[in-house]
Amino acid sequence: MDFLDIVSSMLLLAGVFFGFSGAVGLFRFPDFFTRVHAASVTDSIAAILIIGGLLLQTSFDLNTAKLVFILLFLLVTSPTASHALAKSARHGGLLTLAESSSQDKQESAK
Amino acid sequence: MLEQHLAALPIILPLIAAPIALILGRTVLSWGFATLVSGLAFILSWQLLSAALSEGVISYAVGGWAPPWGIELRVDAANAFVLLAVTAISTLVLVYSKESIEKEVKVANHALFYTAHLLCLAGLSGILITGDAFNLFVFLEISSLATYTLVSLASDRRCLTAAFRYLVMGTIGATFILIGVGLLYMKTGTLNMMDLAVRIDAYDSSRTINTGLAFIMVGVSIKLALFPLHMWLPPAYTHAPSAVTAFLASTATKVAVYVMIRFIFTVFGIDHVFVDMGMGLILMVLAVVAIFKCSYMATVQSNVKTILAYSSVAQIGYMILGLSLVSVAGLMASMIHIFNHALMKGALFMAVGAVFYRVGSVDIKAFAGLGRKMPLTMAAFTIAGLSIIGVPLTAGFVSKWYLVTAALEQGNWIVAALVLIGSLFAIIYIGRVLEAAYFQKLPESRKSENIKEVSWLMLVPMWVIVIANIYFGIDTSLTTEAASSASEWLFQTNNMLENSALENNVSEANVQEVSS
Amino acid sequence: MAEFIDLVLLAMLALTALRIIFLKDLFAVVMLFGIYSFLSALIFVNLDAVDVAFTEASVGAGISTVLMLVTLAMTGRKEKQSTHSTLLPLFVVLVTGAALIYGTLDMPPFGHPDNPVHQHVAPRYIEESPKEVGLPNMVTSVLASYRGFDTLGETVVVFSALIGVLSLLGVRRKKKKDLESGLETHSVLHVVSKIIIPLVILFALYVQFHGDFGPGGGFQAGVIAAAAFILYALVLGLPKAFAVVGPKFLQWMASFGVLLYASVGLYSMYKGGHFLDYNKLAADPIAGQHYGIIIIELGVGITVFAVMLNIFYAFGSQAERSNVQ
Amino acid sequence: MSFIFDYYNYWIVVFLMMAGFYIVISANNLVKKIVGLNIFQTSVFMLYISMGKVTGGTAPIVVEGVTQYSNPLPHVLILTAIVVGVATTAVGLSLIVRIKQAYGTVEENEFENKDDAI
Repeated sequence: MDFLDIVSSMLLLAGVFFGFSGAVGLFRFPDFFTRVHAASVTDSIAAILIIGGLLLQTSFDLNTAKLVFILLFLLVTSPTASHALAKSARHGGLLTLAESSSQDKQESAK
Repeated sequence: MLEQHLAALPIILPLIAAPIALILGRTVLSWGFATLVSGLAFILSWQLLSAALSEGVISYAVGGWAPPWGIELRVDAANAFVLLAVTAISTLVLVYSKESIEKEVKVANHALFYTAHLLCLAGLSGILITGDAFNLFVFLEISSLATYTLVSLASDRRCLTAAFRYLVMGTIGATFILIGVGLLYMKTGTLNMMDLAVRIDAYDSSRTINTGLAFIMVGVSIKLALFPLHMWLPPAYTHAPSAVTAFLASTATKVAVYVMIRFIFTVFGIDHVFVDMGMGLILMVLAVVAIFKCSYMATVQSNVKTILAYSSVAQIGYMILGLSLVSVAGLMASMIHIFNHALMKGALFMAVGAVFYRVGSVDIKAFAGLGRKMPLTMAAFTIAGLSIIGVPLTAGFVSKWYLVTAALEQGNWIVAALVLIGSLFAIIYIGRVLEAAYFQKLPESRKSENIKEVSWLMLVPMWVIVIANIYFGIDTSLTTEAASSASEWLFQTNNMLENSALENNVSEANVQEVSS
Repeated sequence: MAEFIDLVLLAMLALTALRIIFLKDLFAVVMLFGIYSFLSALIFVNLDAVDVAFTEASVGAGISTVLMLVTLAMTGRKEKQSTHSTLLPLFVVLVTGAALIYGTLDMPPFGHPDNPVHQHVAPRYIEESPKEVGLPNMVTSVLASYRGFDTLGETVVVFSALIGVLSLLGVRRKKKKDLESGLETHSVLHVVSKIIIPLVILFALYVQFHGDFGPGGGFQAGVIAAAAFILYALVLGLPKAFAVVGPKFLQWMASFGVLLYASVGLYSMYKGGHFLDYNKLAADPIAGQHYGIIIIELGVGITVFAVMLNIFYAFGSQAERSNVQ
Repeated sequence: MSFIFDYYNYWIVVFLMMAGFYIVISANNLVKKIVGLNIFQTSVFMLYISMGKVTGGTAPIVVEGVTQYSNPLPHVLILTAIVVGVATTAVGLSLIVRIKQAYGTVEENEFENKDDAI
């Protein structure tokens, strides 16, 4: 096994780990905003790691360029999508966990 | 040059005309253009029929690629005959639709209506002419999408749910056909119908082929509204604009019947379908039930369009009945009835549309006293109605005559008797409308309304079809010649295929002997 | 390995389908359908159908899902409890399924090179098409040349869909100008979409003209280009998008694409060949095939782009109107 | 065992088709019906693509040194069918929008009650 192969498979494994932990977070976190947070942050790092791992498998040809483009595209779009999601949730009146619990307290104090 | 491309032109012409009609945009322009194109298609299909009658089969390789690699268009007496009926009705309905549509469809949608009509015509011609099983699916979808659009153009909200139900059923049917074609392709490796036919015989009793046959049959049965898969038809025909109903009732289901005939006779072979799979009995029972159940349903409706829609399902039963007799005479009766029924239903729905144009309702009560007020329209309705019943000297009599003769030829007295009893129901449901029109008085409340005869633009196409009903009831030479050569041709191909399949088997056996 | 991936993906598909049956939240149903489409696109890649995967991902998971979401915005996201009996549908489905399983028992085994499918018509496409048509991508050769008539039909199907949607929904400009449309307060979205949209259009052009050599072609390119404009309309609002390409212009474009395709056929008839016989377009048959395929793919791309965008306009303006009320 | 490996692909595809078909005919909500129709059709596409696969083959794009290609014909057919599918979906959905406007509901049993029979 080549040195590059070992590095690349480690990157891939790390990427899979982050992707998987993001998915777990998506299921286990308590409210919308923490879930978006888990999914978006881990998504970006997973994309970098996985595409980085794949880049090492190419032989610097057209495929390398395509992968770099995909990476750039993902780095721009996926945080934007999370931002848009969170913002429209906010716009729709959804409260974070802290806000809603403090609101509950105020209501119970009354 | 024209002669060389005769087989392709009836499809290409309306296909190209549809986007142009959309660009024209204005009501009158797109109407005139669509009518002109449809008329040209009619002339072409007339020439095509005479060419097919004299030359036999006309094969046209699209793109210059020989079948089975390219798509083949294949014209014979049978599909040229149905095509003639489709283009003729389409042209007459287009002439008729100008005023009818002005009343029933929003002005903004007129150009879209004519575009959709042309697309539907192109789709139906494509289904008839193509010789490629998958290409048939594509044209089926063109015509179906155009049909859903046409049905949903009416102003009553119920047309929307009718169109939606039609869309769901139609798509299920098309998907079933897709599955069936896929299974056949999987076993044979080809999509060309003639090639399929030759190769299917090598796999005669394969379970995959039989399943494919079953799926295609069910899919086509949905499209042709064979009982009990007809549930989409009555609401769609009732709530569509009148001109659309007149067009669809006399063409769309007939084309689907032809597709069934084509698959049975030229792809699978009679022995396979009727002897090995026993489809004959299933079809015959379904046809008889359709005739009685739906004729009965027709007698208890109050909406005249619904009455005629149920009558259509019953009449489709007659066509399938002729088919299921498995004889040249039975098939010929089916072919004649496809043609004649197009004439009857076209005239009836046009007359009903004319009543709607003046009275604004097609309830049976609205017909009261119309015999005096709209004499020409009601006379047209009467003659076409007599034709449905099967009174001598009308086209309907000819088809019933051939059907009964075909049944008697096989000594099948029961079927012959059932056909005649079925006609009694037609007397009841047509009679109810006629009774209202001629023997009831116009209600006092409507005396003040100005109900009068419709204009010649609606009357002329209506009466052309009515006269055709009488003409083909007296002079049967054209219909019988075309239908008999069509059905003989279908049986011939079937036999030819079986022979060639035998030869193939023999030659394959020889090869195996040599190799072993 | 390929079989293993296949098995896992199919299992995921089965789970998705089962979940869709029982879910009552339509929003989730539609998102799951998008996932279903993506998963099937992955399966298509795994089964070597790259062109199909591309189309499924852009059409099934992209356009269809977007249209369903817009519809949900107007019709509500909860499915009500059905009063229908589920026994009859279950019976019908079981019978149909049993018939299909019965049919599979005589099927040729999966992936076997000796299957009839690989023996009869296809070998000519695989062996001869690079010479006869001169393109490395056999799918494009078969699609555009051998079965060019199917593709014309398919373009017309797309066109008919436009006719249907226009007659049902229509595209009318709004009268109220002050209505807040688009996502005007989202400055991040504005900046990002300004960067992304030109790139997406560039990519669409690449897919359009690279379809002869790799996966791609008119359909995928048309859908991707439409997606770029849909993004624009979503971020900046329909009126601004109408100012770029208006609905009336798109109608003409859709018609023009179909006519462009058909005119290639007519020209080859004029040149003495059959309809869509590209060999006759130039002195050298291979060059003729090239010209023919480039032009008809362009026609397909134009029609698909115009139709998809116009359908989105129709749904979008309908949604805005229902919001106003 | 090889019997199962030869056919498991087809069997799962049949299951998926029937799941879609079941949604179409049992769903009461029209949007869900359309989703079901799409699942039904997508699964049929998988049936076609499965039969085009050759084990050990590659995508049907000419590459130096490759001799075994998968069958391009099913791919072409399914490209066509996908586009047909989205066309039907678009028309179906716009019908749903109009039904909602006309009846105020998209549940089949609710608008059926709002009109007389037929």
